[in-house]
Amino acid sequence: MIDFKALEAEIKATAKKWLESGEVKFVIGYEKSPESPIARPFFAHTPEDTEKLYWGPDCINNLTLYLVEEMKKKPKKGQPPFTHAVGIVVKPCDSRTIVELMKEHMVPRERVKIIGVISEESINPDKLYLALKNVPASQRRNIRFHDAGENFRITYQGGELSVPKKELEADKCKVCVVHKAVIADVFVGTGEIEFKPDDFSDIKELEEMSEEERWKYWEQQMSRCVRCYACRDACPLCYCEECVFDREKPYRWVEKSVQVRENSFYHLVRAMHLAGRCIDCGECQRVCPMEIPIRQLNRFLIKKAKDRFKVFSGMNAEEKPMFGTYDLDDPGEEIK
Amino acid sequence: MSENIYKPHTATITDIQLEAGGARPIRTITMQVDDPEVRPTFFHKPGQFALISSFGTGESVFAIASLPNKDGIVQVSVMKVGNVTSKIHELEIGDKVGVRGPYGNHFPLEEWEGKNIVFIGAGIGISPVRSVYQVALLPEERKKFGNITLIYGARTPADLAFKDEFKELDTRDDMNLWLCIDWKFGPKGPTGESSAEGWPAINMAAPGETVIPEGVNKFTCFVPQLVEVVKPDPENSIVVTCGPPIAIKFITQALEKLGWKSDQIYTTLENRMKCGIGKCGRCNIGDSYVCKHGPVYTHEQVKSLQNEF
Amino acid sequence: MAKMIKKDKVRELLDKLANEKFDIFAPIGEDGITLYRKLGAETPLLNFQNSSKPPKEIFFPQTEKMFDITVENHRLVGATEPPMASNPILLFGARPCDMRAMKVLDALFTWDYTDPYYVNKRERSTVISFACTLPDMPRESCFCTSVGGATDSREGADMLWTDIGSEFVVESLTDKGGKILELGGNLFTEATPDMQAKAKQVSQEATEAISRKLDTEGVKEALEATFDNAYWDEFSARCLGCGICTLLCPTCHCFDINDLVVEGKASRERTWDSCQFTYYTIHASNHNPRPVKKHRQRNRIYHKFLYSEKNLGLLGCVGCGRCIYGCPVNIDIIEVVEGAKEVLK
Amino acid sequence: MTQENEAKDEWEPKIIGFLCNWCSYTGADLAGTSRLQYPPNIRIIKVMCSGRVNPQFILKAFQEGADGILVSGCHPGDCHYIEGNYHARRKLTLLMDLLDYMGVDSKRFQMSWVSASEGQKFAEVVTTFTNQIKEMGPQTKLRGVK
Repeated sequence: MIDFKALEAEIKATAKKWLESGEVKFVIGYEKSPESPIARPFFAHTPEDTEKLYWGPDCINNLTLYLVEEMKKKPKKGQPPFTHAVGIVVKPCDSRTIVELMKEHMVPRERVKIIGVISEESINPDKLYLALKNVPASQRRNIRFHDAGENFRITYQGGELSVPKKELEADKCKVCVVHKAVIADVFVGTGEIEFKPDDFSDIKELEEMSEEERWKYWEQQMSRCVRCYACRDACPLCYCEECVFDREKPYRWVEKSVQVRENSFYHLVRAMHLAGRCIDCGECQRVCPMEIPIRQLNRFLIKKAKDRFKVFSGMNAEEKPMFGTYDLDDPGEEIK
Repeated sequence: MSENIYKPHTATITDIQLEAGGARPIRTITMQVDDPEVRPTFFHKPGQFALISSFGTGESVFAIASLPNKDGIVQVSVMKVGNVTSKIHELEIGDKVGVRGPYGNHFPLEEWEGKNIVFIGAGIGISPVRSVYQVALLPEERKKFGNITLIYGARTPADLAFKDEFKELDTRDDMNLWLCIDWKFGPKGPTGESSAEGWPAINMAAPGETVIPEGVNKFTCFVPQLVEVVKPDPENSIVVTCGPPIAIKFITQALEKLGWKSDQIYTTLENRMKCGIGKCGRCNIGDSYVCKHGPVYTHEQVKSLQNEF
Repeated sequence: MAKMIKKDKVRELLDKLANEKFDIFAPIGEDGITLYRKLGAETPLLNFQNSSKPPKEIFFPQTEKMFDITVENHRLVGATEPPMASNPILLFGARPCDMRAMKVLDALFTWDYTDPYYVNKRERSTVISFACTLPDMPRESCFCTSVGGATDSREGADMLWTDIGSEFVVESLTDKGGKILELGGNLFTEATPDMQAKAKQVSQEATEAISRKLDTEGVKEALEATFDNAYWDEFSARCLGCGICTLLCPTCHCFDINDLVVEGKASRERTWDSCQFTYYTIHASNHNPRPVKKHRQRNRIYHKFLYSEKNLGLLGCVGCGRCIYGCPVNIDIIEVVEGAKEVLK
Repeated sequence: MTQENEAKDEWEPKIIGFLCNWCSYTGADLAGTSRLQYPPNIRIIKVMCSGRVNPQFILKAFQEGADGILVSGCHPGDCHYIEGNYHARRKLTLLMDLLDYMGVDSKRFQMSWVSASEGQKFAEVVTTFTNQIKEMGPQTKLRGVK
């Protein structure tokens, strides 16, 4: 059983130490908002700020997004380049993002100090809303989670309820293969967690459909997209200075019209841009207001990268990016 | 006839003038609206703008540079920077374009009778300014105003637009013309001699102290410094200025140094627009829509807006 | 005066209206979310959480063709409007907040210049609002009562239906609503005083269930005074810069106009745009008046609570809570506005 | 430019060929100078290397109305830029998988290795591919045509 309070205290202490010693400029972590059941990103700039840091299974966001944003900042003309380090709290899956960013030279190792939290699973906010359905809206405040073996004991203003962990677990956590940060300066928490190898059973159903069925399925999903670009903006690996879908000069690659034609182009290109890089943090799908199963695209490419090129992203910063290298023996039997 | 406010009227290009070369060339396109019934509705006032469509590429906003007329003749100066402007640069005489407008408010020329007017343009910002000084310099209009001064600068000699027109203006004795190009395009920088022959450099640190050689009206400096050199007198005067946001900022600072009040300074602001009629939302500066409440503002109004341009 | 209709008669009514050439848009469940879609033979949702995308898209579609570009001798020479439809539109089952939002769009699209595309659809439309009733509504992010709305607001609607269990209490508010009563004929019967009392009661209960509150007193002063405050940096630091808050907002109305050529056919279309996008305001010269997230988030808040009221005389927020519910990083408009007031203090 | 006749017997497929400058384009040239017959449906875009072909190009071509797309480059090991075609192989085979997964038949998108001397092979590849696409009919999915 995990004591979230204890983990939180450790995170606070580490962050405070780093901020007091000036090792880091600020620490990216989570805080709890009084109104939302889900934790949200928080930036601790001073040792006092660290009091607000929070930890729980509702820490969902992949914070490395803000890390890469900070690393992209350039000094004014003529000023020396930035060298300050940034502290960050990561879940095991998020740590793989940092590895991937290091691989792509977006984050120098010396500029990031990592608090790696050993965690079991995150919750899916939609499922949480469902579980809280019978709690009157006015009482859905100060929601805290407590580990009770198979269940989460969820306390809220004026009550509590117990929900099986399996009912709240985010889909991405079901197929997770790392339960300890791949890279970290400080590990928070203990415990060995056994994990089963990923068999990609979640996309099997889709793969086994007939071609026409699959297209019908995707056509339906694509027709819903409103092109808010949240899936792109929430992705820590979509860090281009100028996104191909934004640029208008000299050529507009994708029209703003919202229709299957343009939407599927957007989603296919986005998926290709993440092929061999995506670490399946699941943010794209979580943020989608139209509930498009974006992860299914990413998952498929993760599977194919593994099968075809034996690439599994975010594990080793020494590797080259998948599309930055090749193997003489890459399969290519389709090529005539 | 039910009016679709977004529907461009077709117009035929009647004349194309290449005004400036350089990396970002400027062309002045003259067009005439095809439908004789629509023509009179294009009677505009100086400062207003129109939306010109290159069909199949898009629509862009341009300040109308032509003299007000009832023949549906619209003239715009177009700098080649984006997709639409590049396409417009490719058009030839006889090609069709779409026009809608005129939109926005205008310069209150009628209120300025008896006053001196100083026109200050920077870069392509000369285009809206030109629409005003052209009117003010018409023989019957010229009588109504006091002294007229025109100050204009661009990046390089090649970027200076309307060269022929300026040659002619230079010979007029009822107005003063001052030109400049950016000092960084001179060979030796701030204090060296400039590449443009006979365009002396200005002491950038203290432009006001520069001694102007007799008969010289072309310099190497930024427009705000040129303003300090020229020292226009604020007494009973009005300034009309336009240019990139950063230039406007320094021009107004220079003018304020010379004792100008902010309600004497008129400027036209440009923001990205799509509809031109206050609906599409993007041109707002604070609560003011440039397309509806502008594009002509006094500097006093600008100061009261949120600092966001 | 009030009428009622049994829930199992609703489909019959819709069939009758479809026969009268009504294009019916109604809430449909799709992969766990509610959307307004053109109704075929299926039964619409009668109990639902508010839709993910507001029904404004019926009158102001996300993508709308404005003109076909005409071609002569291989040159693109002009624009012709596609014919406008004239059959009536029925928006069935709109939430009151979303219909209050239509007032903002009505004001905007007739502000000096009349937008033919929007006004045409709006004039053809009849709106049946569903009062919010427990347990589906209100959601935890709803705050309509703080911004002048109500769970049974009648603004912008032609009819208001209140769910009282196995039937709706029906109140006709306009001539267009009267027309629906007429077309429905004997499907509508007199509502008993008990039913009317029940309708009042359920609306009252729903109102009481709204937990979020925003005190609009002093908001304008606070915003006017804090424009350059570092506060705006703080709260926008975690913003992703996506367009969820604006694209899903029922009063947001920014759009883009673009020409496009698809397989040789050119047309001009308008699409929704969002002030949260970097390229929304960028000039051709690459100068951007609102270059960073702070400016763009600030513009959104100011537009809702300050600019809209100044220009259109209406508050730009109807309290539907979509931006709170949808935001991936929990930027909470109530918290932001209350925060600005705190800063002023 | 418009498609008046979509009836199947009158319909002719539009095929886009991205050919590398050094091998396949020269191969196509050779096919021409050797007077080998192949269907005229292919519209050739010359690229410097098959590695230059961005997956985006393929998707865009499909979106703009291509019924089939052929990418052709030097044989593995023969790339003028040493490794360009290896990169192409990685990217584009993965794209084929993804297209299949979306429910778009990836047989519409073919890759082949054709050297500068293989004029005969080029003609054969194009002929087989065109016949295959003819059988499959127009590509409607990514074009957004119902």
